[in-house]
Amino acid sequence: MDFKHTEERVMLADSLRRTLTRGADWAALADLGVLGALFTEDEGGFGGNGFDIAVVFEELGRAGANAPVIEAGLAGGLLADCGQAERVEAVISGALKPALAYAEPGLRYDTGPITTSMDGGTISGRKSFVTNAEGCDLLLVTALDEAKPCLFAVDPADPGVTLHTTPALMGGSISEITFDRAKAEKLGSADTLDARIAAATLAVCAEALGAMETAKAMTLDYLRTRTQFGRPIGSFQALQHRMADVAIEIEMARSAVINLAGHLHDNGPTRDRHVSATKNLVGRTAHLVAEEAIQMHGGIAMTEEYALAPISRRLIAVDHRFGDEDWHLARFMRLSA
Amino acid sequence: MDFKHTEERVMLADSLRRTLTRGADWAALADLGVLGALFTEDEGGFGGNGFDIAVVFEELGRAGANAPVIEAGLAGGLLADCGQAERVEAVISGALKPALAYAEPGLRYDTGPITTSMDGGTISGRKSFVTNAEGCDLLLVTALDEAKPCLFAVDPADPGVTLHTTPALMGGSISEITFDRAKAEKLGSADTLDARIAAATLAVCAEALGAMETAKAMTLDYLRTRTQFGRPIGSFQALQHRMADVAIEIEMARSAVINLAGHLHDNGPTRDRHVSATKNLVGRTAHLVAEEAIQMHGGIAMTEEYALAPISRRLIAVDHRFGDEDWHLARFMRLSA
Amino acid sequence: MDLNYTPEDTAFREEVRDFLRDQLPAEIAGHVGDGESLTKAEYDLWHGRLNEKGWLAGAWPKAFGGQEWSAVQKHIFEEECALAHAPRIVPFGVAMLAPVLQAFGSKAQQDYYLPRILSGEDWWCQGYSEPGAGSDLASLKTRAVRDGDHYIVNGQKTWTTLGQFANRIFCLVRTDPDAKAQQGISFLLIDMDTPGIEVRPIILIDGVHEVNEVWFTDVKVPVENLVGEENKGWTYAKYLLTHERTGIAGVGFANAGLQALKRMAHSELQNGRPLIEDPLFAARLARIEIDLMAMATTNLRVVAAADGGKAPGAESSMLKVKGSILRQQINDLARRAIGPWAQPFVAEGLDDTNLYHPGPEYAARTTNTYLNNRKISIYGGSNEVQRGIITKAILGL
Amino acid sequence: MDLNYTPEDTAFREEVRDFLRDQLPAEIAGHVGDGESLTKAEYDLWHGRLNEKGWLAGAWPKAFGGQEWSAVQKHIFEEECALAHAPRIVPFGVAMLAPVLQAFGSKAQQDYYLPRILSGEDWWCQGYSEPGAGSDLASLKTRAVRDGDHYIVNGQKTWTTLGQFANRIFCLVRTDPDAKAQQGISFLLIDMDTPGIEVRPIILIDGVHEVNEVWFTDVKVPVENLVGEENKGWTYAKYLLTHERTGIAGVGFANAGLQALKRMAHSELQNGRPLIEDPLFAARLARIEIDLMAMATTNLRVVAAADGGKAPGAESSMLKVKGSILRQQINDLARRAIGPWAQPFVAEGLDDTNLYHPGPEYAARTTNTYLNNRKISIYGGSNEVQRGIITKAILGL
Repeated sequence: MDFKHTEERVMLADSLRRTLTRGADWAALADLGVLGALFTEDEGGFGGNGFDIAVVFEELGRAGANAPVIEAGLAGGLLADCGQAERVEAVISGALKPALAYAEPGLRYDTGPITTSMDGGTISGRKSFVTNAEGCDLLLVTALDEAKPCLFAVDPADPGVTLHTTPALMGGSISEITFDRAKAEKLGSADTLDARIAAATLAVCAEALGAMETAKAMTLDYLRTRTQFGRPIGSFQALQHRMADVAIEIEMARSAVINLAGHLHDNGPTRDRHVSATKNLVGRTAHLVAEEAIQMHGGIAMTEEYALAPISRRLIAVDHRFGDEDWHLARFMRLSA
Repeated sequence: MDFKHTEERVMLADSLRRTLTRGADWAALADLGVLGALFTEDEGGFGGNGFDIAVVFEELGRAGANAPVIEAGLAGGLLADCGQAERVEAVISGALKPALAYAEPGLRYDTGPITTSMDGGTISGRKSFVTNAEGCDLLLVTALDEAKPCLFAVDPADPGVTLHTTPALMGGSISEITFDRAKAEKLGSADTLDARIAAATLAVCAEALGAMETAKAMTLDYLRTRTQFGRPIGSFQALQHRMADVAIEIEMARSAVINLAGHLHDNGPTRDRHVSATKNLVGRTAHLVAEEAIQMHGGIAMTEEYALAPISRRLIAVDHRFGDEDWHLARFMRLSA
Repeated sequence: MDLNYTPEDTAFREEVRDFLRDQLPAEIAGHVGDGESLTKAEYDLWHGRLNEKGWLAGAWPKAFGGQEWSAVQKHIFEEECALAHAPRIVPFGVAMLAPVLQAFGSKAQQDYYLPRILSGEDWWCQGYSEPGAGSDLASLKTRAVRDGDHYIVNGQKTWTTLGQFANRIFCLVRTDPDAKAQQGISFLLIDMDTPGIEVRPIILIDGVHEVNEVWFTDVKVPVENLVGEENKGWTYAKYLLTHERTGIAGVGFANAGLQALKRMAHSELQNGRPLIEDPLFAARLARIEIDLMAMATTNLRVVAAADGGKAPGAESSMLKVKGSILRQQINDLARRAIGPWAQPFVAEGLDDTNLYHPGPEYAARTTNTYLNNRKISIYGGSNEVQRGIITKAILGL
Repeated sequence: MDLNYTPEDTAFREEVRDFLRDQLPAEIAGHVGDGESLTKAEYDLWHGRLNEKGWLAGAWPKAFGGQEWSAVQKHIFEEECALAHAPRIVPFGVAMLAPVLQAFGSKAQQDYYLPRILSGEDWWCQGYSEPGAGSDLASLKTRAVRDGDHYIVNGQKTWTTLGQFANRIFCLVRTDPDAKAQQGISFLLIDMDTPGIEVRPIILIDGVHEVNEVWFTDVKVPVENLVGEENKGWTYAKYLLTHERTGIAGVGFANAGLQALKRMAHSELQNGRPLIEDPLFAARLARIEIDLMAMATTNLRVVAAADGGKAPGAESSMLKVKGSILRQQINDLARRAIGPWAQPFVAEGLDDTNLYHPGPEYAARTTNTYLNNRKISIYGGSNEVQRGIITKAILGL
């Protein structure tokens, strides 16, 4: 048993943290190895383990970074599963930004049954909640081919593709996409979608952990420096004890992320039981941390100008990505039965 | 709209409170009109309204009284429903202490389907959770007569009646009773059981409200007088804010009791929706108040010698009488659909 | 004890309902229901229709043109307005300044300002809070120095709600810098057009421009704009803060929110079934509904006591805490109800290029409302301050 | 990062399991599992079997007859013992006094007392708490006045767990009444047979005689029973309080409790179906299980850090708070699980005439355990005190 990260991961985290403080573009992230860390050596990367993902995303979350790294891992991972080595190499080098369109309206957090389908080399249907599709180079789309969910590559510039894009609560963008006989290249089956979503869920949880650490640090700083009724507000015991509880819950969330990272490569049901346990706990904690950080700050935390605003939104958004607290609790119950 | 009790009720509550402080036996309670207040004029009493019940039981709960008044109302009410005017009169005068045996093992909080049944003037079966059967003068028993639940009067001294009695968490006694061809007098149908249990549930909730007020008063007193680290512990803000929350929740519980009292005589589904809303909320609140009272007191509240002990137990027991928090939540959901 | 309304109150409720049905424009109700910001024109229209009916200031004394509504009537009016998604009456003139003027203002002030509040000629905003002061109002720093027939005001106010629509602001200012804390504060009426006043928008976390900073640089205010006596402003401010607090629980908003939430939970599908059938979601909803039933009665108890002549004290604080938490829980559950549709974040103040939310209509501003209503446990004395008040009342420490 | 145990640790776990299977009497495990009080003879038997194996004091240094277990080994041992319903090793001699003697005691004290702890000849109890002191240990009043070769001890200790079984007590006493707070306190070893000592039972809310008051009236204690230096007792007490706190979360107990709870939820029927199928109940259970999975890992992180040489600080307090809350939630859910069977309240200390609980066996002491375990958020530094420690560590205020 060992709860220390390898030296390589510590180094990656450290340099990532330093770089993100200065602001890093996509090429800089690729250069740092952020993208390579998401893939195994077999896939052309140098990581791909649950703890690689946890380390990278905790730092991205801490910095409040909005780069489409989750999408690179999720769509890139599926490309790897389909043997698209060249495209994976391009993803890792930063040359190819992919996005994944798998969700459909009316399914809520479920991944199926989908209705988008392939017919004669084109796909038609509607996809929902596609994160960071705007500006991507390649759309990976799930669609039915003879009633079986498969993966297709679609050029986002194809005339059959229509995006309606808005800002996303967690930062970045989110699109509804209509495919109307869009030209599609079939890559293979979508059988590994659940495994890749498990990894992406870990990424969201680790990112949330980093964001919670930032919210905690900002709140502590505020409690120490802001005075009211002639005293720092952090000297008020009622706030102290609530802050202590927040700190405890964040430690538990850290352990939950570790649990999932350590079980990411277990068999499907064991893995998904951990996915749901961790996502449920992290969702609850992110919600608590956001609300308590806002309340303990008071008015200033309600303003867009103060740096906590996007972090609070991201912490609330956590619960809406890849299944919320209740969805995962229900799944955990099924998988524990 | 009027949230003031009638003068008669205020007087009854006042004299009851004074008498209970000195300690009151059964005859004294009857003399005070406590038992008469549970019955309508038609039934031979002078009350029977939800607010009569609420006023009486809040005082009994405040004083931590253990007299079998709920049983008198519950069994006595069923006697009234069956036209047993003489027996009701005896109940009101304090001459007859009845108990009701309706629950059966394995049914949890449900009242049926029961298996105890009548055959040739005797009943056989097993009844559970019969409160204050020990020392009662008359057992009212639900049993099947030609597959229909009916009410029977049984002499507790009948050789076919075996009690296994233990102390009850809420105070008083609780018995498992075996009926083995016990002689039984059929009184009528058990159709009004639900209505009478609704009234008894109001009684338990009002009693809990009184007990919460006592727990609150004791805790406030302790917070004011007990010093630690050189200050009254009530000067610690973390405890103050928790106590404020406790006070808020008790006010909400008071309103919930008022809601139920005001809707006790509505039609079945409306009445039971209020029964379940109130019992759910009061159960939650009683639990909160007991746990916070103990925690804020610290060690002394863990001892039997300190007067909070039976009150804490009673507050926890509330959740186990006539259906717990979840049972009532589920029923509320069904009745709201 | 009687949980039923009197026939008179019931008739009044019917009258309110009829009025709302006839007079409330559907478009405005739609905006309110969806949690959208209203324009000044929309507010003015609604205030005007209420004023025609004599209901803009129903709680005012008849001598000033009001109806002298009882607390119960006021409650009924607010409850029905909330359920019908009528705009909230902007309170700064009608419900906040007016009672102060009626109690402490000069005859001239009353005669001039009160009719202009009713007519909509004046839109007032509130200059209480200052940056760095938060719930600690007594620490305010904005200075007013007497200079002949004028005060010269310098300083900064913040959290000025709808200040962008206002032509007047009532301010707490410090007139005696040597007096401590609550002493030495005065209550001034200031014309927003006076040179030296600058209003700067504050964009909130949900992207809405709802509050403002108001900066004062050598602003000349005529001395006749002082309300009551100099250095007695704290008395008037406290009066204002404790006046008409029976609506503080927001029961009407909570009820309207719960109704909307139930509609969402019937529309949203999970595994092809309405979300309301999901036991975990239904349990969350039921618990809130049960709590709301109890809070509504607690609120009515306080309302009835107010009509019985009892000024609500710690009870207001209890209603503020519980009311804000319940409303926030309803907003939070609405966010859960819309599921992944909470992700598209369309915020006018942040990105005005793209205001169309792609989800169902009820989802469009659900997350924004959730975010925006985090304020209700912060403003008007945070819940922490309220718990302190409750503690004092029950603990006597 | 590696969540797996080393092969050595896994082998050790197997050895512990084998030992428990062979040596733990089923009757004792039954009593522990049902939450019943154990007799002194049962404790002595179990301590004896552990001592034979060398495991009564596995964490002691080898020089004193221990195994120098790593924190991980100690954790494995405690986890397996809890799951097997082995009695908790009574900590006062083995885990509390012994480390103090090993660090600060004289050679004579070590040679005399340590073997007697292992052999069971001495049963120690703890004389720290005093009435009116609670979590504020430094305010203690029991006086020890030097008189020739003796101290004369007067005062009162309370919450003395299993003091009724003890023949010795280690005490914090005030030797310098003029020194303030933590100064002037000494650490004394006292023979319970000394004249002037009286032990009075305290019956707890669940009806159990588990703790005691210990009264000292002119009790003569030889000066050689002083541990370390006079007036330095606070240093030793603090050492004791921070020593070996990795077990503080009670993960083993929580796991055992959760297993028992699941069995109950499979046995209890609701509407003819196992209770575990009730979605509200199942959701409560699942949330606790998820929390416990995270707490177990948090605990292991602290354990592993301890083996890496890092003394746990605020982490212990976090584990104490979260661990106590989770265990109490499990006890609370067990109470819910048994439903109406929580009503018969059979309590040995309150009514010894009628000790048979009429419900299923697992229900017999469920409510008593719920009540009894309210103590775990109070004793050993209440959760409020722990939150204060965490605040200091993170806020630096």
